[in-house]
Amino acid sequence: MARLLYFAWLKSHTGTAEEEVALPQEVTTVAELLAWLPSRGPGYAKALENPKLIRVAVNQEYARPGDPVAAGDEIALFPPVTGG
Amino acid sequence: MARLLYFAWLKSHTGTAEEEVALPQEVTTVAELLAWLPSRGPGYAKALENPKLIRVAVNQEYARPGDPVAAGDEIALFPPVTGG
Amino acid sequence: MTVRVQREAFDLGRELDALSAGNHAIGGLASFVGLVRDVAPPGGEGAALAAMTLEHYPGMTEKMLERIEAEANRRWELEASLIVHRYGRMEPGEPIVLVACASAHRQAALEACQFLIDWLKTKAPFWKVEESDGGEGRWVEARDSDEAAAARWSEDGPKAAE
Amino acid sequence: MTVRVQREAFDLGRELDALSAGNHAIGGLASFVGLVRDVAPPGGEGAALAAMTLEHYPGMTEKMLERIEAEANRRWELEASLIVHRYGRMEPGEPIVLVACASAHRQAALEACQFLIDWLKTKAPFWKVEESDGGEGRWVEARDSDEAAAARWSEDGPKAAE
Repeated sequence: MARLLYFAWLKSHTGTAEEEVALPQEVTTVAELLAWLPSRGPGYAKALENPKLIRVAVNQEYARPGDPVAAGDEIALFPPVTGG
Repeated sequence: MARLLYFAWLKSHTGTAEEEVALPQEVTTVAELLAWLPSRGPGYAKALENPKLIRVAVNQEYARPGDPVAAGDEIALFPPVTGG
Repeated sequence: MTVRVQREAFDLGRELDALSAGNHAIGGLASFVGLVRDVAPPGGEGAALAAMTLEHYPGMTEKMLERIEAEANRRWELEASLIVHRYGRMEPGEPIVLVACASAHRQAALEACQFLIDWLKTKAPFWKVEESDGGEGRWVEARDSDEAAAARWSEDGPKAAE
Repeated sequence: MTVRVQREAFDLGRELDALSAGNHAIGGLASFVGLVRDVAPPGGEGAALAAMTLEHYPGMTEKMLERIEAEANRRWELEASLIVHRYGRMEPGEPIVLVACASAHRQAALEACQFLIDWLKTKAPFWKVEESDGGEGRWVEARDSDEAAAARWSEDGPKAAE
């Protein structure tokens, strides 16, 4: 199981802030995760419809498309940050 | 008469912070003032021995060598500023 | 070096006084405070802002702020540095964030302060949602100008932020 | 826009709070405080500094500071600005000068603040004399780096200061 976190408007679309998910075998990278998630339902498809607006952190570190994801990871999805 | 003011270490050399001086007829510019002042005594000569270190303000405005000076002016001589 | 992420407002004068207190090697103390404006930024069509709420990613926020601050201390010789960032609901006029840097020399303090706020704007996981008068919440979009400001500090030249 | 030249110390927090109070158009408040260091600058051979005294040119000081501040307000869109500069005797740890700028946007506030302190260092008629422990007073010499910092802001390129 991996722990998925959604922030800001992504959360409104997925309908959840946090969930435990069993990653399918074909999902081993950030890019593969982003390609798979929309298949989980229309809310996920909506949240991820513009991949340019999605940032990913794996275990609280910014991650690139090729970075690995695996069971046990904390994986956060969010839009570009707007703090400060 | 012109009012001459001396600041910082210039004052230590001239021995005065402020004086009223009758400008001789040949002194009509800042440069001419700086050329004439050393003739007023060894303290003045010492204060002005390195012209590169002297800044001049006429009536509280920074002045250049060619700027005019005249009776009634407040003329300040000081080293480069070191505030802040 | 101190980083704090908190819901409560902070006392600017007390924070700055504490930062420099007792360290007589400090010649310059630069600070920046970000405040909630009552005007929504471009896209909000100038509607008056009633309040905003900052969401953040607990855990990662602190980690990123600590890393940004450590980087500032690596690049400049600082005697002290501080980042305080709030989350939660805030009204116009309230302080959101404080960055402060103290150094023997003014240039280091000023540059490090600018660096911190520029990086924080693009790296720290905070998201703003704005409430307009009578309207509902609107998530603020990231600005290209913030990316550009942060890219200035990239040691291998401007590049896209992660 | 406010300029004050005074002998007394100032309360940093109170000054900054007053600058932004009630103006909800302010999104950023940048400030710089110069403090007395206990180490004499180059030339003083690192002797511990007991105190320093700032002499100034009453009348011209205020005039120059007001002009510098007006120039900052001409170059950047500021909601508020403040310069407080002390004169007289000060001991290590005491604040000498405060510059602060508030604007809708952080970049304007930060740049204007940097501009003010850079210009003030080369244009405002103040002179420092330092007392070392046991030694007598020594007039501080102007630094080329201050001239260079101010020249950055010259609108027709770097040039010698007047």
